[in-house]
Amino acid sequence: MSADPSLTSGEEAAPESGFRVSLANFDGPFDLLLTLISKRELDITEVALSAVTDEFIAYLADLGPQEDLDEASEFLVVAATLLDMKVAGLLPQGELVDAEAVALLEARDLLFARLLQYRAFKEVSTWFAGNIAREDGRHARAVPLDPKYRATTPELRWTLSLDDFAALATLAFAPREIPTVGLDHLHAPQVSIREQAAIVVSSLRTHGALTFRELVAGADAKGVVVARFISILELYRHAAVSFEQLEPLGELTVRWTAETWTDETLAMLGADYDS
Amino acid sequence: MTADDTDLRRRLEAMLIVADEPLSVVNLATAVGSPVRPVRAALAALKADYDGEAEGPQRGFELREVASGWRIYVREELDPVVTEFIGSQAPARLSQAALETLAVIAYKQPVTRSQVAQIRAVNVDSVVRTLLGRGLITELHADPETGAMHYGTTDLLLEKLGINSIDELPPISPLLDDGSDGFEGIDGIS
Amino acid sequence: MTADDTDLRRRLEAMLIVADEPLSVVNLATAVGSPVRPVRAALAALKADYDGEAEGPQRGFELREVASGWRIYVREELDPVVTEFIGSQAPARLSQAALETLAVIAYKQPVTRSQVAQIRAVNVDSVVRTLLGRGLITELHADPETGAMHYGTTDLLLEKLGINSIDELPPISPLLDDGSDGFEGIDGIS
Repeated sequence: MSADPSLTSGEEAAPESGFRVSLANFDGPFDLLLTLISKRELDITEVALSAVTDEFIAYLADLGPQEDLDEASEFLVVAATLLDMKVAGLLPQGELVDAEAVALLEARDLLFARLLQYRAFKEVSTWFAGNIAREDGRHARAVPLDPKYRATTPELRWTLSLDDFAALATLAFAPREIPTVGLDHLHAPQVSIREQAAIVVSSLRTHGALTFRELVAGADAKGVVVARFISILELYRHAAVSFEQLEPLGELTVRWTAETWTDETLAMLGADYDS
Repeated sequence: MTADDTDLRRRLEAMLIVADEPLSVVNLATAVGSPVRPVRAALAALKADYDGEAEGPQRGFELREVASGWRIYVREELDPVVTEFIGSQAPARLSQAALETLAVIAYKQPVTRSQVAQIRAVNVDSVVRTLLGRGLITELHADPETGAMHYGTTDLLLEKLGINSIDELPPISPLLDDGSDGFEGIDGIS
Repeated sequence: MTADDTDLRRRLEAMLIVADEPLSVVNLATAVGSPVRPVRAALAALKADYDGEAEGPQRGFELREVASGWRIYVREELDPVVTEFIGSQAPARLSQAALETLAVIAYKQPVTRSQVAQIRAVNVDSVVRTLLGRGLITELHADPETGAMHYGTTDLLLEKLGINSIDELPPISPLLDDGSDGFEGIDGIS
């Protein structure tokens, strides 16, 4: 736990020259949306939202992988809704009464409602800040109790042994962390699709054909199985393998069918997945 | 003013002069051994007295009712005299994020962290911890089903805001109620 | 009484109401920006005023000149009101919250209130006051930078625990180190 961000500064970073995006300036997607909207001096309306959607999406594109997963996903949810709304605005009207359109309308209303709610709290927070600042300047009488009154308090009944006290200390020091769902398990060790492809290629060139089951037999982690599966799909895209499956959900046989195969092809494989 | 009145006021003054936090009318009544109603009247009379509305001069201090309790403060216009002398340092300010989270909790209490996070659209864990540490909010009760803790504001917050009850918060947009509808289903997410 | 007199008295009252120790006439004169002689006269007038010798009623507090200066005290004859109330407020046992806070201070001393609050994840102001009032902890020194007070335990606690030195406290689990990490940066909060 490093310096608590909620205490470091009360100043709101105000972008001055031009619009600069950096996550530190915004406390969540609604904050960014409101900033974009106010920058354009627009009220929260559908027009305003479609006008700021591009900027919002552009900002999102700049979000690095180092950002908080949950924060980034909130931004994504809002961005997706905005994009949906923009697309709906571009499409010819008239055939709006399908399930998708209804869902879109609901999402839009939800977004509006949440934005308005967020704005209401943001506005009232200035009242909080003003009152707190004013009261901080006030001086209440708060003087320590005269020792002569203290002397008359009832004698303290102390029942703790030394060990009780130590046990109490252990309890008191136990981290009172607010329980959170850990995300560590989502970050499995990185598996390279290219490496997995190399294994698949070498196995298939040796045996000609193997079932998928055989191809992943040695994999000890789910991630490896997934990566090996993706690498096979990639090989299929390069027409290096063909599939045989006699019945749905039945055994899948992968056959090496590449006519030209070079290590350069392998080096390019899975580039789509590189981040 | 009867002799009893004078005596009651004197006893209240004695209590107020040793108090280092707001004292509720009930506490004061217990301390001075008098029913609540005359105590309330006597406090109002003392306040008027200090404000110079009775026969005496206006005092350099005033009696204020904050956070459901009574406490003696330096009269507001004289705060600069005191500040200059004791050179009181400005306390660490709350960040914008902390203020907004505080506002959400104040208006929506009792409220869980995930409900606050929904409204703020960000993770509020560390901000909630800061507010707890500063005594501005407190844990109320765990949800019997999900185990999620519900939070509410404290008397210290009322004191910091200089108000007497949470009802004195300014009204906020009526849209708020509409806005909260339909979020119930997604409360327990995080 | 001139308007200047009234103003001077109000300024003095403002200073006296927040002072937690007797203030010398010179100090008071500096604070209110007035020569010593009228300050002395105003203090005498306030004293007479509170004693009911001016136009107003006798107050529940009095202005007393002690060796080192002037301070507002509870009027002596009303001491029983305060004593009785304090006695009824202080339970013979310490609460669980008070005991845990005491344990944190015992193992982490010297430690500031905000550090304790961070470890306990609650506001500990009133508990620290209780422990101070019970003489189990004491103020050690103010942080030169932030002005935050550092607290430590007293001989009374050693006596209650039956040990001679704080070094005799049983070692507790390595949680201690983890718990203390990272609090350095947020000392000056409260």
